[in-house]
Amino acid sequence: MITRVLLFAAARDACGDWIEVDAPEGVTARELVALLAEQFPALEPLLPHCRLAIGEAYAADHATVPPHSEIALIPPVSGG
Amino acid sequence: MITRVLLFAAARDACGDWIEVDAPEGVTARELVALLAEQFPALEPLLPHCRLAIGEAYAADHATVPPHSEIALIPPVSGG
Amino acid sequence: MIRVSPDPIDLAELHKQAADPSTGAVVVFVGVTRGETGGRLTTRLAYEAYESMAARELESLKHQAAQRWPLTACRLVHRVGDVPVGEASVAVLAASAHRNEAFEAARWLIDTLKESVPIWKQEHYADGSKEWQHPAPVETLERGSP
Amino acid sequence: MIRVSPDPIDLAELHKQAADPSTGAVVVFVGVTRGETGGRLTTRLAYEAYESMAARELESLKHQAAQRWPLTACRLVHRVGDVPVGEASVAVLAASAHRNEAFEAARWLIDTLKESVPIWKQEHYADGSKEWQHPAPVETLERGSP
Repeated sequence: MITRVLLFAAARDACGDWIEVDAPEGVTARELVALLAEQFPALEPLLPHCRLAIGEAYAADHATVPPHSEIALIPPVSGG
Repeated sequence: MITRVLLFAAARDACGDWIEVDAPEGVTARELVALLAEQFPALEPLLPHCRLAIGEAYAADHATVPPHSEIALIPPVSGG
Repeated sequence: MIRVSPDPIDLAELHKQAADPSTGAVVVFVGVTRGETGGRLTTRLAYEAYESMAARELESLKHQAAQRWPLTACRLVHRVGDVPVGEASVAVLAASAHRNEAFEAARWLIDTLKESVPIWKQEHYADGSKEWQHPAPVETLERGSP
Repeated sequence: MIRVSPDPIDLAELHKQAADPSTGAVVVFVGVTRGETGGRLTTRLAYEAYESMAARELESLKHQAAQRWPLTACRLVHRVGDVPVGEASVAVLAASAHRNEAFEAARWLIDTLKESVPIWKQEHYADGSKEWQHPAPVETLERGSP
């Protein structure tokens, strides 16, 4: 399945507002991040520190990425 | 010497805005409070918890009360 | 800013930044008259101050705080006279480059203010009674006074 | 009140009391853009938020704080977009009957907000350079990005 991933901050500077990644059905959050590293080398240095959000909430590493949810890559936050 | 002592809060309710106490020259802050207890029995229950201020600053127990300073009896404070 | 005054506390004015670009964190504490204390309904607090000494003590707190923490601003305001339920009786502001110092200083300022500044509150209860708050056992005097 | 907005933060509005007579203590934390960080001159911070998720996370913080402390009010506001030196980027308000709970909750709220809410700051330095702040070592990416 083609999954759109929203990007922010340094990730957005590197690859734009969003990217589309090709991932198998039933992929987990951790696996999706690994696929991002393969398909978008510009993101690679940032990815070890990123979390994935599914449906506007932080996802556990082993959570399954559902087909029609909003997915976002969350770099280390620095609000405040 | 006759020393005027400013009163506040419950002490003021008991004896008015100020009192005059007859005290020997060279009296210490602690001795002055003891004289207040003798000369103004209405203050007595409050006095063990009071501090004396000389010239708008807390006085040590053994500080000498000078003749022309502003003296005040400071009951336990409850600002805030 | 150090102030002991019967005027309502203007929190917008309190927050107005000194033009110090090294401020990164501001902590403000505001004490407010509660409508209920220990199960009794309060209608207002009446604050009395030994005003000249209270201002000196507040200046001293500000000076001590500036020695303990690298503050970029420190403001202390206490209202006197009647303070109705829901209104502010005291406000403390501590600003610093970083939040840890601002939090520590604000906490120390209000804790120490409550211990050392010659200001007293009298609770006025809904049942018409009133009582000076002296944080030591002075019930005997309270009962004996008008 | 939960807000993520490009508008300047109105601290007078933030302080406006809920008509809750059980409030005795209010603690406000305000984060302000510093003109200098680690020896480098900053002209402004630019904040970017994943706004919908940020609002949900702020709601979650408010909910968690209300379970940990008996709060009578809890308000969280974060500004996004450009925040010039001396202006507020974030404000947290915690109110309770007593000051200990208000201080603890305010401190926990800002500490946790900084760890969990998807908002990012980009420092804009006086020398014209800019840098996303990601509190993990991402210098490699920073150098590689435009």
